[in-house]
Amino acid sequence: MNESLSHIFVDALLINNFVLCVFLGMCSFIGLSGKFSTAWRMGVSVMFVIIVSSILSYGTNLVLVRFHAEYLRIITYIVIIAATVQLTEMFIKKTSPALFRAMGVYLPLITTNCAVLAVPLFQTSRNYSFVQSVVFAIAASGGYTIAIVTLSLVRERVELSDVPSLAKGTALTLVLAAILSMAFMGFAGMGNGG
Amino acid sequence: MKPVIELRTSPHLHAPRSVETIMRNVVYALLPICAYAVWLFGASALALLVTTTAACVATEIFICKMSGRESSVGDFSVIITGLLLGLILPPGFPLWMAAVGGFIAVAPGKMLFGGLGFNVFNPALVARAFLQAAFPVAIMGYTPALAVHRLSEFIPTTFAIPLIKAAPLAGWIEKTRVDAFSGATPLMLEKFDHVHSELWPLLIGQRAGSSGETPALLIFLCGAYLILRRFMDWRIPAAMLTSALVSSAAFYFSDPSRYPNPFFMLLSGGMMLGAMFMATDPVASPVTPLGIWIYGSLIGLITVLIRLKGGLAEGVMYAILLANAMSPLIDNVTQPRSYGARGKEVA
Amino acid sequence: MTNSWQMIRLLGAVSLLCGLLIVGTQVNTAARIRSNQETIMRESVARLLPGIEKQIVYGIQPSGDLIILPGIEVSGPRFFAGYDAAGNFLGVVMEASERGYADVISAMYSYSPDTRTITGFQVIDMKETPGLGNKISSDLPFLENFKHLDATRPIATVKHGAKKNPWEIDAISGATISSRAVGRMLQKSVAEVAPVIERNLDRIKRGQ
Amino acid sequence: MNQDQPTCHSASPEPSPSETFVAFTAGLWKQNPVFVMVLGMCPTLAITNSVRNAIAMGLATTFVMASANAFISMVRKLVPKQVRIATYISMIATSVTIVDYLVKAISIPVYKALGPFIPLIVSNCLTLERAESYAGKNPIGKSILDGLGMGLGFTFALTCLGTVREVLGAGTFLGFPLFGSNFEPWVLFLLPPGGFITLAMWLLTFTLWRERSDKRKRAREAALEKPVEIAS
Amino acid sequence: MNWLSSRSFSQGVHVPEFKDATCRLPIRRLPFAPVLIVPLSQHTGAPAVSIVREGQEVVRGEPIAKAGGFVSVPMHAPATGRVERIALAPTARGDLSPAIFIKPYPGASQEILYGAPQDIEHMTPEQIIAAVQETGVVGLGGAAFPTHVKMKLPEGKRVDTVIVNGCECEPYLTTDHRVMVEQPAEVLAGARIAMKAIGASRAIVGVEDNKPDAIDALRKAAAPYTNLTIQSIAAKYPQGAEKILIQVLLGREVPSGGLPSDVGTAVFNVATLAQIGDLLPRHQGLIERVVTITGPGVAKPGNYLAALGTPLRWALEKVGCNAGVASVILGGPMMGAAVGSLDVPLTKGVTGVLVLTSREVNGSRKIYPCIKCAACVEACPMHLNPSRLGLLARKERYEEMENVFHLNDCFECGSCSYVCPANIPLVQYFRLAKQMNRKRKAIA
Ligand SMILES: Cc1cc2nc3c(=O)[nH]c(=O)nc-3n(C[C@H](O)[C@H](O)[C@H](O)COP(=O)(O)O)c2cc1C
Ligand SMILES: Cc1cc2nc3c(=O)[nH]c(=O)nc-3n(C[C@H](O)[C@H](O)[C@H](O)COP(=O)(O)O)c2cc1C
Ligand SMILES: Cc1cc2nc3c(=O)[nH]c(=O)nc-3n(C[C@H](O)[C@H](O)[C@H](O)COP(=O)(O)O)c2cc1C
Ligand SMILES: Cc1cc2nc3c(=O)[nH]c(=O)nc-3n(C[C@H](O)[C@H](O)[C@H](O)CO)c2cc1C
Ligand code: SF4
Ligand code: SF4
Ligand code: SF4
Ligand code: SF4
Ligand code: FES
Repeated sequence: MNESLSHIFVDALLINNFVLCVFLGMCSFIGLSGKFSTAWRMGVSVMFVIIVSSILSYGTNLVLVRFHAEYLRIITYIVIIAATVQLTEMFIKKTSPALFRAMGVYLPLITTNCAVLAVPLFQTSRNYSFVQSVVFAIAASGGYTIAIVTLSLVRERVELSDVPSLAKGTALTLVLAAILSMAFMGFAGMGNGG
Repeated sequence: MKPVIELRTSPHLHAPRSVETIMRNVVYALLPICAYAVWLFGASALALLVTTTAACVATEIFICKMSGRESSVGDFSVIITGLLLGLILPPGFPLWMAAVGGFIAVAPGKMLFGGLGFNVFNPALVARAFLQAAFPVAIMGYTPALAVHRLSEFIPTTFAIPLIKAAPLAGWIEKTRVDAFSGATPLMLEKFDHVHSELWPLLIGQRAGSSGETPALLIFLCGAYLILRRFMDWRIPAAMLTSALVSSAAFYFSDPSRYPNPFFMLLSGGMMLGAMFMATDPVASPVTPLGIWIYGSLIGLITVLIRLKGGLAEGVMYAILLANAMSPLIDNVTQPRSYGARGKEVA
Repeated sequence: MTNSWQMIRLLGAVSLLCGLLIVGTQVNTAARIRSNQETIMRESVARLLPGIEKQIVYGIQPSGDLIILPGIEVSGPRFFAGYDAAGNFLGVVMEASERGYADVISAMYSYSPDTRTITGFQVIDMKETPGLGNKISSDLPFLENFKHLDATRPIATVKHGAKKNPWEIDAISGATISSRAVGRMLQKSVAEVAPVIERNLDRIKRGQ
Repeated sequence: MNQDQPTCHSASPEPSPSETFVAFTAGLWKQNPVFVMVLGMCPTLAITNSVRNAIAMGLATTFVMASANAFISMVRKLVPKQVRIATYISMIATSVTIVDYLVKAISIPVYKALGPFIPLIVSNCLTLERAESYAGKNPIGKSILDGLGMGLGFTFALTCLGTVREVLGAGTFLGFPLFGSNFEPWVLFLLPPGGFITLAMWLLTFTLWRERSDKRKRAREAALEKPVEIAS
Repeated sequence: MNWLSSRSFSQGVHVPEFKDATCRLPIRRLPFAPVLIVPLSQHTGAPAVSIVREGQEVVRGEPIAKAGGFVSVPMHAPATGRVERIALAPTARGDLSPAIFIKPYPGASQEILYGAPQDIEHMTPEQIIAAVQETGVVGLGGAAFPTHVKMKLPEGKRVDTVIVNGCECEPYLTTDHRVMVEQPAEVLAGARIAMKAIGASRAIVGVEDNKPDAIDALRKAAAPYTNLTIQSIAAKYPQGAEKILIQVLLGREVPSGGLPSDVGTAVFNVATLAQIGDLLPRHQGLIERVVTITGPGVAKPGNYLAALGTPLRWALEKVGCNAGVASVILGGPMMGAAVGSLDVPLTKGVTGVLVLTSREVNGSRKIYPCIKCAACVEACPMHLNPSRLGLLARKERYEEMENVFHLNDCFECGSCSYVCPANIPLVQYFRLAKQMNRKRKAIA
């Protein structure tokens, strides 16, 4: 498909939001959305890693296709992601210890975040061009960030309420996610209606 | 003289208004709309309103009892939820589904968070979003206003048997002898068939739509009552309607042949009911002065985007729910600068 | 130093092992996968062109010329021509896709160049809402539209119950958007491919 | 992996060597990956709108976990600490690639239904978690059993979700209509919010159930303690 | 209503005033009580140190205690009589503190014999400040902060404008109103003394526009002086809070945690200045003050000049209390504290006594959860977010209240509690929170 860039962007950001509509990166979405400060750091880290690894995977895929070694895709993509995470961690540690203290714990978690691996897989299977891939990576990771940050703030507000003890915990978070996901259904069909 | 002295802390004066007063007045303001809805859509609308309200109240009583709390029905807020839920469903909506909606509104929509004041999302809209996703066909079964037998006969879908598909509406609509009714609301006609509607019927509610969303003028007046008595924040409807008007005018003037008249946008669908009674739910809206303006404008803008660019004909509900979700964020970034604060801001 | 050397050796060994396993699997399953895919395609085509015994995959080159493709793995602009046991030309099957309500809908449809009508339609892939949009693959009255859909005029989707002309599609009520998407995809695809077929009709009928 | 990560869903104490059986059953129930450890959420929510897909996804994951655990357990003594994660990930990715091809070879429709979620087993936190905390420390036999147990527990949970969603959302079970053609399906359950809601309901049910059984256990213990007190 | 010319501020609340009962009644003197109780700590700062013995005879106006340090003031005998004992007496806060009990002689002339004229024109600012301390005057606006301390500017600070606070925005109270009407010359004299002590070049008297007679009286008295301005401002609660008044009159904002002197101003209550203007030229001490005694429970409401130390019970008996008294409040209804005992004395900081009957007090209001109606946010003059502060307080997140939501800028004006439809005791929460934070810091 020759999708327009704006359509790719809106689609990955809102209509098919990675978290709320496609169910990617759920563990961190549920596990790390308790606090706003954690959530936005996770969001930023994920955005960074997704964009970098999307670019690297795009290049790698060209090589794999050239040598007809598509069967190595999964393994190379995960290695790229793990390496990106590792290098980012080392880089931040060297350049800004303060930032490392703030972000350090989140970085290793990104390797096992499905959303990160999904971006290169999707861009390959949809035959996106380089620019399309980058736009897709920005939008998809932005959608992840929007979702986790919104949920974290909603959860912080719910912290101040008198939630019955039985409902506290993951179940409540899931109900909030369900309502958010129902609200995101309003974006369905955006850009190709009427 | 040996007075019994009571030790209380300041302030010893209190403004006369209480939560109960506010909520009771909102119920009063909704009653004319309910009555008009029954006149427009008949016995089915009445049955619908009774069912949603009863389901909401029953759920609240049940949950209060289960959790050993004092019943909170006396604060009237659950009655608002019930009436509004009835008003935003199509008049012939199957009653069993409406009852499910009432349960959803109050159980997960409100009591799960701790009851009045603690819910993040508008309970009535949570229920409607649930129903729309669960029963998308039934919730699009609209019937015409002022159908002939409306007061003596129920719309057949009203008494659909639980869990069983409702019978199609076409036969009944033919019987009502309303000319050329296609089973679509003005917004659907505009969006899917590019049929424009007159503004006057929209103003007085003689059109298809959810049972209580159609009489824009009456809704405006009832809202104005609440605004004048200061039971409701005027800034939210003001911001929402202005931003909807401005953004749809921008579309309209970019291509008048393709996009509807901006005033059509204000008067059609649930815009007026949403602006006056649902976006204004204080519980789910921000508290900061700037935040309230942002919140209202955001709802107007998203509504217009969904209506004109999205896959659905109507977007008020989703717009309000999305803005509800954003309201903690809006609140946090618009904390007023406190008197004497030196540039240091709330994180 | 020896330590990292050991590590590299180990990683090398691991990679070799992994590589061997993967390549082994790939080699062993490749044929199976290809035949699976072919079966699916063939079944789809057969459903659209009953009585088909033989099919040829034509690729359309940028110049507008046709070439015969070796198999179904080669993607790009193409169509299938079907013949019965006696080698008589039955019609062509084309692919089309378009954004629907939730995501892209892709479908195949059969087209008869002689009568210039669409004679069948089948959804291959979609994410439309179950119970609403996904009826485009199963709703019998809707599929009835495509038994004889006039393609000489622009194909148009009309509201449910409003079909008056043979080139109109009667939409599914409650799923107008998905129905429209089907109309649009057929219109676009016919407009693109039908002229090419027309030009080469003789050659296709001969099966070359 | 970092030991002090915020969501370290680490498992309860390791089963003792004599109880090999426990390695298998733990994952099925007591340490159920979905209901207890809340791991592997993405496929749990995404691939459960039909029972068939849920089972297929569960089995694919089971295969990956068992084989990855086997590889890892084999090489665990050889791998130095620095490259442990890298080795584990490569081995998991290998298993996943194999499954990817196998599913494609078995059935294209199933492969399509599972979408990108088969390759994504690589980054499923459940897989790596078991690799690190179990297979990296235990002999091969037990590791395979653990992988199988966890995988089947995962399959069980997915099936639970899939059943609710398919029955309510489509009125069918494994494709067989249950209520006749007049049933009004609750489409919501097939849509994304339905995934969240169904999982929330299951978790609430489990919490209730566990609370009840805890209470009963405490009551039983209290009942047992009394005679002891009397005796002393 | 010339709302165009009237200045005011953006938030705050309009509270019913209830001032009609007393605002037109002239100040009357309350007779001496059989025993006057003079606490040694009637002000903010170190307690005074007694310089009399039990049994000693004192003359009205005689110093009976000396200042306990710089932030402290001396006490003077409110009546001629005998020191009965020096012992603990109940205070309005509910605890006990040392006080001098004086039994006035019933037959004494009660003339003030102490003091000698002094020529203020020729005194240096330092001398004036010392003299102000000797008068024992503290802030009569309610805070009872020693006035001479305010006049002594910290190194490097300069004050250009003295603000005279004649707002009296609290409902019921009319003390300052009557002082302005009856003693405008003393108020202005005090203002000029304050200007001289501080080195300010002008003074502005801010009076709310619900006291037109006070404005007239002051304008008339101020006619000869070019550097004294009388500014009428639109009535609104809590305009009298000094930070708000500074903002209204000068457009300056006192930084959080700062003092008025940080923005070149100093604020004095009209009654404070009236006392200085009256006492300083005669070098006498503060022995009485005007107190509004009012409320639905009072038979003869009015403004009474009461000797400091008059027990509350006696004062109430003199003005007559209706049956059904339910609550007695020292100060106004918005900020004043209910007292637990009628044996507490009237002190320098008491602006009014408000007696409420069970009708006002009972029908105690049901507390609902916060419905986020934003009424409190609209009301808070300090632009805080009482709604959020209240929610945080319920969850005992006191530190966050202070660090993120500016708890310490709250001056407990009560506007938020007043408007809250859910009847949440917000101010009470905030007091508790501040207390807990102080305790936590003290431990750390
Ligand atoms: C949850 C939900 C899912 C929907 N899914 C589809 C869909 O898959 N396809 C479609 O055409 N319309 C879908 N719609 C409805 C459309 O938005 C639109 O209202 C409908 O196409 C109008 O059709 P009608 O004019 O025939 O009633 C959905 C609506 C909702 C609320
Ligand atoms: C510890 C402390 C020190 C103060 N120091 C000064 C000062 O140096 N100069 C001054 O003008 N006011 C000073 N003040 C007085 C305050 O500015 C303010 O007038 C006093 O707290 C009473 O104000 P209120 O009645 O509005 O609460 C001080 C107050 C306190 C509590
Ligand atoms: C909420 C609030 C309201 C106040 N209202 C008045 C008032 O109406 N009149 C007044 O003189 N002081 C009022 N004050 C006290 C002033 O802030 C300030 O302390 C006083 O004017 C200083 O003068 P003083 O030290 O001479 O009393 C109020 C304080 C607060 C916190
Ligand atoms: C102006 C106003 C509007 C309201 N709108 C709604 C509404 O749209 N939906 C609803 O469930 N409750 C509404 N309520 C009632 C109440 O706030 C609601 O039940 C709370 O969300 C429950 O915590 C409204 C109340 C007021 C005062
Ligand atoms: S490691 Fe990451 S993906 Fe795994 S459970 Fe924790 S947050 Fe979820
Ligand atoms: S592998 Fe599992 S147990 Fe170990 S640190 Fe990571 S999440 Fe915790
Ligand atoms: S009491 Fe504090 S928070 Fe409440 S209005 Fe007054 S200053 Fe604001
Ligand atoms: S006034 Fe009361 S109910 Fe309203 S927002 Fe403030 S605290 Fe909440
Ligand atoms: S399964 Fe854990 S992030 Fe997707």
